[in-house]
Amino acid sequence: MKVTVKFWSYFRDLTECGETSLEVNEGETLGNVHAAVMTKFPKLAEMKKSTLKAVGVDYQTDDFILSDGDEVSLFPPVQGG
Amino acid sequence: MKVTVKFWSYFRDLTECGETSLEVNEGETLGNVHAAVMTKFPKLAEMKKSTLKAVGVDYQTDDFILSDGDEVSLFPPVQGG
Amino acid sequence: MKTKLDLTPNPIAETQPAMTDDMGAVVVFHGVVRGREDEKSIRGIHYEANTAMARHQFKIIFAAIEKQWPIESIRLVHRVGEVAVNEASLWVEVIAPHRAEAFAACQFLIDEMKQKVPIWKRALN
Amino acid sequence: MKTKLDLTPNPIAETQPAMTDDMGAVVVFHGVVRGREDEKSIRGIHYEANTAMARHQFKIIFAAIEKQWPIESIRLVHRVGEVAVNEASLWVEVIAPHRAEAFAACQFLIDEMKQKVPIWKRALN
Repeated sequence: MKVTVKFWSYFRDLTECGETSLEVNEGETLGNVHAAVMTKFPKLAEMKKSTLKAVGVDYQTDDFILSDGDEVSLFPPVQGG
Repeated sequence: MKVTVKFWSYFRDLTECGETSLEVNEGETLGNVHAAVMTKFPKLAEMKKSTLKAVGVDYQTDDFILSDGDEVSLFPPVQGG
Repeated sequence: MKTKLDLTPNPIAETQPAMTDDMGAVVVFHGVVRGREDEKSIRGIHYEANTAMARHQFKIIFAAIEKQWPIESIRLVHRVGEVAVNEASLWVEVIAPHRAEAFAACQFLIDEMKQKVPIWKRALN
Repeated sequence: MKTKLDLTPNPIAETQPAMTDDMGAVVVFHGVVRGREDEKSIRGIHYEANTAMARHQFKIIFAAIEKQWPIESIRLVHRVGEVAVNEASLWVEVIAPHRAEAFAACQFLIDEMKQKVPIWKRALN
Protein backbone atom coordinates (compact mmCIF):
# COMPACT_ATOMS: atom_id res chain seq x y z
CA MET A 1 0.00 0.00 0.00
CA LYS A 2 1.03 3.61 -0.42
CA VAL A 3 1.33 6.38 2.16
CA THR A 4 2.26 10.02 1.72
CA VAL A 5 4.62 11.67 4.21
CA LYS A 6 4.58 15.46 4.54
CA PHE A 7 7.35 17.50 6.17
CA TRP A 8 6.74 20.80 7.94
CA SER A 9 8.82 23.77 9.09
CA TYR A 10 12.58 23.18 9.06
CA PHE A 11 12.07 19.45 8.47
CA ARG A 12 11.45 20.55 4.88
CA ASP A 13 14.91 22.14 4.85
CA LEU A 14 16.44 18.93 6.18
CA THR A 15 14.71 16.71 3.62
CA GLU A 16 14.84 19.31 0.86
CA CYS A 17 11.35 18.30 -0.17
CA GLY A 18 7.79 18.97 0.95
CA GLU A 19 6.54 15.42 0.82
CA THR A 20 7.39 11.92 -0.27
CA SER A 21 5.48 8.74 -1.05
CA LEU A 22 6.33 5.31 0.27
CA GLU A 23 5.25 1.82 -0.71
CA VAL A 24 4.85 -0.10 2.55
CA ASN A 25 3.43 -3.44 3.66
CA GLU A 26 -0.25 -3.76 4.50
CA GLY A 27 -0.79 -2.98 8.19
CA GLU A 28 2.52 -1.16 8.58
CA THR A 29 2.91 0.98 11.73
CA LEU A 30 3.61 4.70 11.92
CA GLY A 31 6.84 3.94 13.80
CA ASN A 32 8.14 1.76 10.97
CA VAL A 33 7.24 4.34 8.36
CA HIS A 34 9.07 6.98 10.40
CA ALA A 35 12.09 4.66 10.49
CA ALA A 36 11.94 4.17 6.71
CA VAL A 37 11.76 7.94 6.20
CA MET A 38 14.80 8.47 8.44
CA THR A 39 16.73 5.95 6.33
CA LYS A 40 15.77 7.86 3.21
CA PHE A 41 16.51 11.28 4.79
CA PRO A 42 19.35 10.78 7.31
CA LYS A 43 19.22 14.38 8.59
CA LEU A 44 15.76 13.66 10.00
CA ALA A 45 17.25 10.91 12.18
CA GLU A 46 19.07 13.55 14.24
CA MET A 47 15.65 15.01 15.11
CA LYS A 48 14.11 11.65 16.01
CA LYS A 49 13.49 12.39 19.71
CA SER A 50 11.73 15.71 19.11
CA THR A 51 9.73 14.65 16.04
CA LEU A 52 5.94 14.94 16.28
CA LYS A 53 3.84 12.56 14.18
CA ALA A 54 0.33 12.88 12.86
CA VAL A 55 -1.86 10.89 10.53
CA GLY A 56 -4.36 13.12 8.82
CA VAL A 57 -5.25 15.80 11.42
CA ASP A 58 -4.62 13.69 14.55
CA TYR A 59 -1.47 12.97 16.50
CA GLN A 60 -0.68 9.28 16.63
CA THR A 61 1.86 7.09 18.40
CA ASP A 62 4.37 4.73 16.80
CA ASP A 63 2.09 1.68 17.15
CA PHE A 64 -0.65 3.28 15.02
CA ILE A 65 -1.49 1.01 12.06
CA LEU A 66 -1.59 2.86 8.76
CA SER A 67 -4.05 2.33 5.91
CA ASP A 68 -3.57 2.72 2.19
CA GLY A 69 -3.61 6.38 1.19
CA ASP A 70 -2.92 7.73 4.69
CA GLU A 71 -1.21 11.09 4.89
CA VAL A 72 1.50 11.16 7.56
CA SER A 73 2.92 14.45 8.84
CA LEU A 74 6.33 14.73 10.50
CA PHE A 75 7.32 17.97 12.16
CA PRO A 76 9.38 19.61 14.90
CA PRO A 77 7.86 20.97 18.15
CA VAL A 78 5.13 23.51 17.42
CA GLN A 79 5.62 27.23 18.09
CA GLY A 80 2.28 28.98 17.73
CA GLY A 81 1.44 32.09 19.68
CA MET B 1 -9.28 67.06 69.95
CA LYS B 2 -11.71 66.66 67.07
CA VAL B 3 -11.98 63.90 64.47
CA THR B 4 -14.36 63.57 61.53
CA VAL B 5 -15.94 60.21 60.77
CA LYS B 6 -17.25 59.52 57.24
CA PHE B 7 -19.66 56.74 56.36
CA TRP B 8 -19.70 55.03 52.98
CA SER B 9 -22.11 52.85 51.00
CA TYR B 10 -25.01 51.45 53.03
CA PHE B 11 -23.38 52.55 56.28
CA ARG B 12 -24.77 55.97 55.29
CA ASP B 13 -28.25 54.45 55.21
CA LEU B 14 -27.72 52.94 58.66
CA THR B 15 -26.48 56.19 60.19
CA GLU B 16 -28.74 58.41 58.07
CA CYS B 17 -25.86 60.82 57.68
CA GLY B 18 -22.73 61.14 55.57
CA GLU B 19 -20.35 62.14 58.33
CA THR B 20 -20.15 63.16 61.96
CA SER B 21 -17.63 64.94 64.17
CA LEU B 22 -16.49 63.73 67.56
CA GLU B 23 -14.60 65.40 70.41
CA VAL B 24 -12.22 62.79 71.76
CA ASN B 25 -9.28 62.67 74.18
CA GLU B 26 -5.79 63.42 72.96
CA GLY B 27 -4.15 60.19 71.76
CA GLU B 28 -7.44 58.32 71.37
CA THR B 29 -7.32 55.09 69.35
CA LEU B 30 -9.25 54.27 66.20
CA GLY B 31 -10.88 51.35 68.02
CA ASN B 32 -12.26 53.62 70.76
CA VAL B 33 -13.57 56.11 68.22
CA HIS B 34 -15.28 53.26 66.37
CA ALA B 35 -16.84 52.20 69.69
CA ALA B 36 -18.04 55.75 70.35
CA VAL B 37 -19.58 55.92 66.87
CA MET B 38 -21.40 52.61 67.43
CA THR B 39 -22.85 54.02 70.64
CA LYS B 40 -24.09 57.07 68.74
CA PHE B 41 -25.39 54.97 65.78
CA PRO B 42 -26.51 51.60 67.21
CA LYS B 43 -27.29 50.13 63.76
CA LEU B 44 -23.57 50.28 62.94
CA ALA B 45 -22.86 47.98 65.88
CA GLU B 46 -24.54 45.11 64.05
CA MET B 47 -21.93 45.53 61.29
CA LYS B 48 -19.00 45.67 63.69
CA LYS B 49 -17.29 42.48 62.50
CA SER B 50 -17.35 43.38 58.83
CA THR B 51 -16.51 47.08 59.22
CA LEU B 52 -13.40 48.33 57.42
CA LYS B 53 -11.60 51.33 58.91
CA ALA B 54 -9.34 53.89 57.32
CA VAL B 55 -7.70 57.13 58.45
CA GLY B 56 -7.19 59.44 55.51
CA VAL B 57 -6.43 57.15 52.56
CA ASP B 58 -4.88 54.25 54.51
CA TYR B 59 -6.41 51.29 56.26
CA GLN B 60 -5.59 51.24 59.99
CA THR B 61 -6.12 48.83 62.84
CA ASP B 62 -7.92 49.52 66.12
CA ASP B 63 -4.73 50.42 67.98
CA PHE B 64 -3.94 53.29 65.58
CA ILE B 65 -3.56 56.55 67.55
CA LEU B 66 -5.52 59.43 66.05
CA SER B 67 -4.44 63.05 65.78
CA ASP B 68 -6.49 66.21 65.88
CA GLY B 69 -8.28 66.77 62.56
CA ASP B 70 -7.96 63.17 61.35
CA GLU B 71 -10.60 61.95 58.94
CA VAL B 72 -11.79 58.44 59.74
CA SER B 73 -13.73 56.37 57.19
CA LEU B 74 -15.97 53.48 58.18
CA PHE B 75 -17.39 51.23 55.49
CA PRO B 76 -18.61 47.76 54.62
CA PRO B 77 -16.55 45.28 52.55
CA VAL B 78 -15.59 46.77 49.21
CA GLN B 79 -17.17 45.61 45.94
CA GLY B 80 -15.26 47.07 43.04
CA GLY B 81 -14.97 45.33 39.71
CA MET C 1 6.38 50.55 35.17
CA LYS C 2 3.94 52.94 33.53
CA THR C 3 0.48 53.22 35.07
CA LYS C 4 -2.70 55.01 34.10
CA LEU C 5 -5.74 55.06 36.36
CA ASP C 6 -9.16 56.50 35.58
CA LEU C 7 -12.20 56.58 37.83
CA THR C 8 -14.83 57.92 35.51
CA PRO C 9 -18.60 58.26 35.08
CA ASN C 10 -18.23 57.83 31.31
CA PRO C 11 -18.49 54.61 29.28
CA ILE C 12 -15.11 52.98 28.80
CA ALA C 13 -13.61 53.80 25.40
CA GLU C 14 -11.07 51.09 24.81
CA THR C 15 -7.85 52.06 23.06
CA GLN C 16 -5.21 49.84 21.47
CA PRO C 17 -2.18 48.72 23.48
CA ALA C 18 0.96 50.81 23.00
CA MET C 19 3.59 48.20 22.22
CA THR C 20 7.32 48.56 22.45
CA ASP C 21 9.92 46.21 20.95
CA ASP C 22 10.47 43.83 23.85
CA MET C 23 6.83 43.36 24.86
CA GLY C 24 5.23 40.09 23.81
CA ALA C 25 2.03 39.88 25.83
CA VAL C 26 -1.06 41.97 26.49
CA VAL C 27 -3.80 40.77 28.82
CA VAL C 28 -7.02 42.78 28.88
CA PHE C 29 -9.86 42.19 31.30
CA HIS C 30 -13.36 43.60 31.03
CA GLY C 31 -15.57 43.30 34.11
CA VAL C 32 -19.12 43.60 32.82
CA VAL C 33 -22.39 44.27 34.68
CA ARG C 34 -24.56 41.16 34.62
CA GLY C 35 -28.33 41.25 34.24
CA ARG C 36 -28.98 39.57 37.57
CA GLU C 37 -27.98 40.32 41.13
CA ASP C 38 -28.98 37.81 43.83
CA GLU C 39 -31.13 36.05 41.21
CA LYS C 40 -33.19 39.17 40.47
CA SER C 41 -33.15 41.06 37.17
CA ILE C 42 -31.55 44.46 37.39
CA ARG C 43 -31.09 47.27 34.89
CA GLY C 44 -27.65 48.26 36.09
CA ILE C 45 -25.36 48.94 39.01
CA HIS C 46 -24.48 52.21 40.70
CA TYR C 47 -20.84 52.37 41.77
CA GLU C 48 -19.74 54.66 44.59
CA ALA C 49 -16.04 55.29 45.18
CA ASN C 50 -14.07 56.92 47.95
CA THR C 51 -12.02 58.46 45.18
CA ALA C 52 -8.93 59.70 46.99
CA MET C 53 -8.55 56.50 48.97
CA ALA C 54 -9.29 54.35 45.91
CA ARG C 55 -6.51 56.07 43.95
CA HIS C 56 -4.11 55.57 46.84
CA GLN C 57 -5.02 51.89 47.25
CA PHE C 58 -4.58 51.26 43.53
CA LYS C 59 -1.13 52.83 43.77
CA ILE C 60 -0.21 50.46 46.60
CA ILE C 61 -1.34 47.50 44.46
CA PHE C 62 0.58 48.78 41.42
CA ALA C 63 3.72 49.07 43.59
CA ALA C 64 3.26 45.48 44.81
CA ILE C 65 2.96 44.31 41.20
CA GLU C 66 6.09 46.18 40.15
CA LYS C 67 8.02 44.41 42.91
CA GLN C 68 6.84 40.95 41.84
CA TRP C 69 6.80 40.95 38.03
CA PRO C 70 8.54 42.70 35.12
CA ILE C 71 5.49 44.58 33.88
CA GLU C 72 5.82 47.34 31.27
CA SER C 73 2.51 49.10 31.84
CA ILE C 74 -0.89 48.89 33.48
CA ARG C 75 -3.92 50.87 32.45
CA LEU C 76 -7.07 50.62 34.55
CA VAL C 77 -10.45 52.27 34.20
CA HIS C 78 -13.22 51.82 36.78
CA ARG C 79 -16.62 53.37 36.27
CA VAL C 80 -18.35 55.35 39.01
CA GLY C 81 -22.05 56.18 38.98
CA GLU C 82 -24.56 54.20 36.94
CA VAL C 83 -23.41 51.39 34.66
CA ALA C 84 -26.02 49.60 32.54
CA VAL C 85 -26.25 45.83 32.18
CA ASN C 86 -23.80 44.51 29.52
CA GLU C 87 -21.52 47.52 29.93
CA ALA C 88 -18.03 47.25 31.41
CA SER C 89 -17.57 48.66 34.91
CA LEU C 90 -13.88 47.71 34.91
CA TRP C 91 -11.26 47.59 32.19
CA VAL C 92 -7.67 46.55 32.84
CA GLU C 93 -4.77 46.23 30.41
CA VAL C 94 -1.42 44.71 31.39
CA ILE C 95 1.53 44.74 28.99
CA ALA C 96 4.57 42.57 29.74
CA PRO C 97 7.41 40.74 27.99
CA HIS C 98 5.74 37.33 28.42
CA ARG C 99 2.28 36.00 29.03
CA ALA C 100 2.90 34.33 32.40
CA GLU C 101 3.63 37.58 34.21
CA ALA C 102 0.91 39.46 32.33
CA PHE C 103 -1.76 36.96 33.43
CA ALA C 104 -0.40 36.74 36.98
CA ALA C 105 -0.26 40.51 37.44
CA CYS C 106 -3.70 41.08 35.97
CA GLN C 107 -5.32 38.50 38.24
CA PHE C 108 -3.41 39.76 41.29
CA LEU C 109 -4.53 43.31 40.53
CA ILE C 110 -8.21 42.36 40.34
CA ASP C 111 -8.06 40.12 43.42
CA GLU C 112 -6.38 42.85 45.45
CA MET C 113 -8.79 45.49 44.18
CA LYS C 114 -11.71 43.38 45.34
CA GLN C 115 -10.24 43.27 48.84
CA LYS C 116 -8.91 46.77 49.27
CA VAL C 117 -10.11 49.45 46.88
CA PRO C 118 -13.03 51.37 48.42
CA ILE C 119 -15.67 51.07 45.72
CA TRP C 120 -19.17 49.83 46.47
CA LYS C 121 -22.12 48.86 44.35
CA ARG C 122 -25.86 49.18 44.55
CA ALA C 123 -28.18 47.30 42.20
CA LEU C 124 -30.55 49.43 40.11
CA ASN C 125 -33.92 47.71 39.73
CA MET D 1 -20.10 27.30 23.78
CA LYS D 2 -19.69 29.53 20.73
CA THR D 3 -16.32 29.45 18.99
CA LYS D 4 -14.78 31.41 16.17
CA LEU D 5 -11.41 30.55 14.72
CA ASP D 6 -9.43 32.45 12.08
CA LEU D 7 -6.06 31.58 10.62
CA THR D 8 -5.35 34.59 8.50
CA PRO D 9 -2.54 36.43 6.71
CA ASN D 10 -4.18 39.77 7.52
CA PRO D 11 -3.50 42.05 10.50
CA ILE D 12 -5.86 41.33 13.38
CA ALA D 13 -8.77 43.75 13.47
CA GLU D 14 -10.03 43.58 17.02
CA THR D 15 -13.78 43.83 17.54
CA GLN D 16 -15.72 44.47 20.73
CA PRO D 17 -16.99 41.55 22.82
CA ALA D 18 -20.60 40.53 22.20
CA MET D 19 -22.05 40.49 25.70
CA THR D 20 -25.19 38.75 26.85
CA ASP D 21 -27.00 39.35 30.13
CA ASP D 22 -25.36 36.73 32.34
CA MET D 23 -21.77 37.28 31.24
CA GLY D 24 -19.57 39.21 33.64
CA ALA D 25 -16.04 38.65 32.41
CA VAL D 26 -14.05 39.06 29.22
CA VAL D 27 -10.38 38.12 29.05
CA VAL D 28 -8.48 39.14 25.93
CA PHE D 29 -4.92 38.11 25.16
CA HIS D 30 -2.68 39.58 22.48
CA GLY D 31 0.49 37.68 21.67
CA VAL D 32 2.79 40.20 20.05
CA VAL D 33 5.97 39.72 18.00
CA ARG D 34 8.97 40.96 19.95
CA GLY D 35 11.90 42.77 18.37
CA ARG D 36 14.42 40.14 19.41
CA GLU D 37 14.72 36.41 18.92
CA ASP D 38 17.63 34.59 20.60
CA GLU D 39 19.06 38.01 21.51
CA LYS D 40 19.24 39.16 17.90
CA SER D 41 17.17 41.97 16.42
CA ILE D 42 14.57 40.80 13.94
CA ARG D 43 12.06 42.61 11.73
CA GLY D 44 9.29 40.07 12.11
CA ILE D 45 8.29 36.43 12.21
CA HIS D 46 6.95 34.21 9.47
CA TYR D 47 4.30 31.77 10.71
CA GLU D 48 3.60 28.54 8.86
CA ALA D 49 0.53 26.49 9.74
CA ASN D 50 -0.65 23.02 8.86
CA THR D 51 -4.05 24.59 8.49
CA ALA D 52 -6.38 21.59 8.46
CA MET D 53 -4.64 19.97 11.40
CA ALA D 54 -4.39 23.28 13.27
CA ARG D 55 -8.16 23.80 12.97
CA HIS D 56 -8.77 20.26 14.20
CA GLN D 57 -6.39 20.61 17.15
CA PHE D 58 -7.98 23.92 18.16
CA LYS D 59 -11.37 22.18 18.10
CA ILE D 60 -10.06 19.47 20.43
CA ILE D 61 -8.81 22.17 22.83
CA PHE D 62 -12.11 24.05 22.65
CA ALA D 63 -13.95 20.82 23.49
CA ALA D 64 -11.68 20.25 26.50
CA ILE D 65 -12.41 23.81 27.69
CA GLU D 66 -16.14 23.34 27.30
CA LYS D 67 -15.96 20.24 29.53
CA GLN D 68 -14.04 22.03 32.28
CA TRP D 69 -15.52 25.51 32.51
CA PRO D 70 -18.80 27.32 31.82
CA ILE D 71 -17.51 29.46 28.96
CA GLU D 72 -19.94 31.42 26.76
CA SER D 73 -17.66 32.03 23.80
CA ILE D 74 -14.11 31.89 22.52
CA ARG D 75 -12.79 33.82 19.55
CA LEU D 76 -9.26 33.17 18.37
CA VAL D 77 -7.24 34.64 15.52
CA HIS D 78 -3.76 33.41 14.64
CA ARG D 79 -1.77 35.05 11.88
CA VAL D 80 -0.03 33.04 9.19
CA GLY D 81 2.68 34.43 6.94
CA GLU D 82 4.73 37.46 7.89
CA VAL D 83 3.99 39.39 11.08
CA ALA D 84 6.01 42.53 11.81
CA VAL D 85 7.55 43.34 15.19
CA ASN D 86 5.00 44.96 17.57
CA GLU D 87 2.08 43.37 15.70
CA ALA D 88 -0.10 40.68 17.25
CA SER D 89 0.35 37.16 15.91
CA LEU D 90 -2.32 35.80 18.26
CA TRP D 91 -5.55 37.28 19.61
CA VAL D 92 -7.84 35.38 21.96
CA GLU D 93 -11.09 36.50 23.57
CA VAL D 94 -12.85 34.43 26.24
CA ILE D 95 -16.28 35.46 27.56
CA ALA D 96 -17.63 33.82 30.71
CA PRO D 97 -19.95 34.48 33.64
CA HIS D 98 -17.07 35.11 36.06
CA ARG D 99 -13.43 36.04 35.83
CA ALA D 100 -11.93 32.90 37.38
CA GLU D 101 -13.08 30.60 34.57
CA ALA D 102 -12.34 33.21 31.91
CA PHE D 103 -8.71 33.52 33.04
CA ALA D 104 -8.31 29.76 33.53
CA ALA D 105 -9.74 28.88 30.13
CA CYS D 106 -7.71 31.53 28.31
CA GLN D 107 -4.44 30.35 29.85
CA PHE D 108 -5.30 26.68 29.26
CA LEU D 109 -6.07 27.45 25.62
CA ILE D 110 -2.74 29.17 25.03
CA ASP D 111 -0.74 26.52 26.91
CA GLU D 112 -2.40 23.72 24.95
CA MET D 113 -1.97 25.57 21.67
CA LYS D 114 1.75 25.88 22.33
CA GLN D 115 1.96 22.11 22.79
CA LYS D 116 -0.36 20.84 20.11
CA VAL D 117 -1.37 23.21 17.34
CA PRO D 118 0.90 22.75 14.29
CA ILE D 119 2.12 26.28 13.70
CA TRP D 120 5.80 27.09 13.38
CA LYS D 121 7.78 30.28 13.22
CA ARG D 122 10.84 31.52 11.41
CA ALA D 123 12.57 34.78 12.36
CA LEU D 124 12.85 37.39 9.60
CA ASN D 125 16.15 39.25 9.85
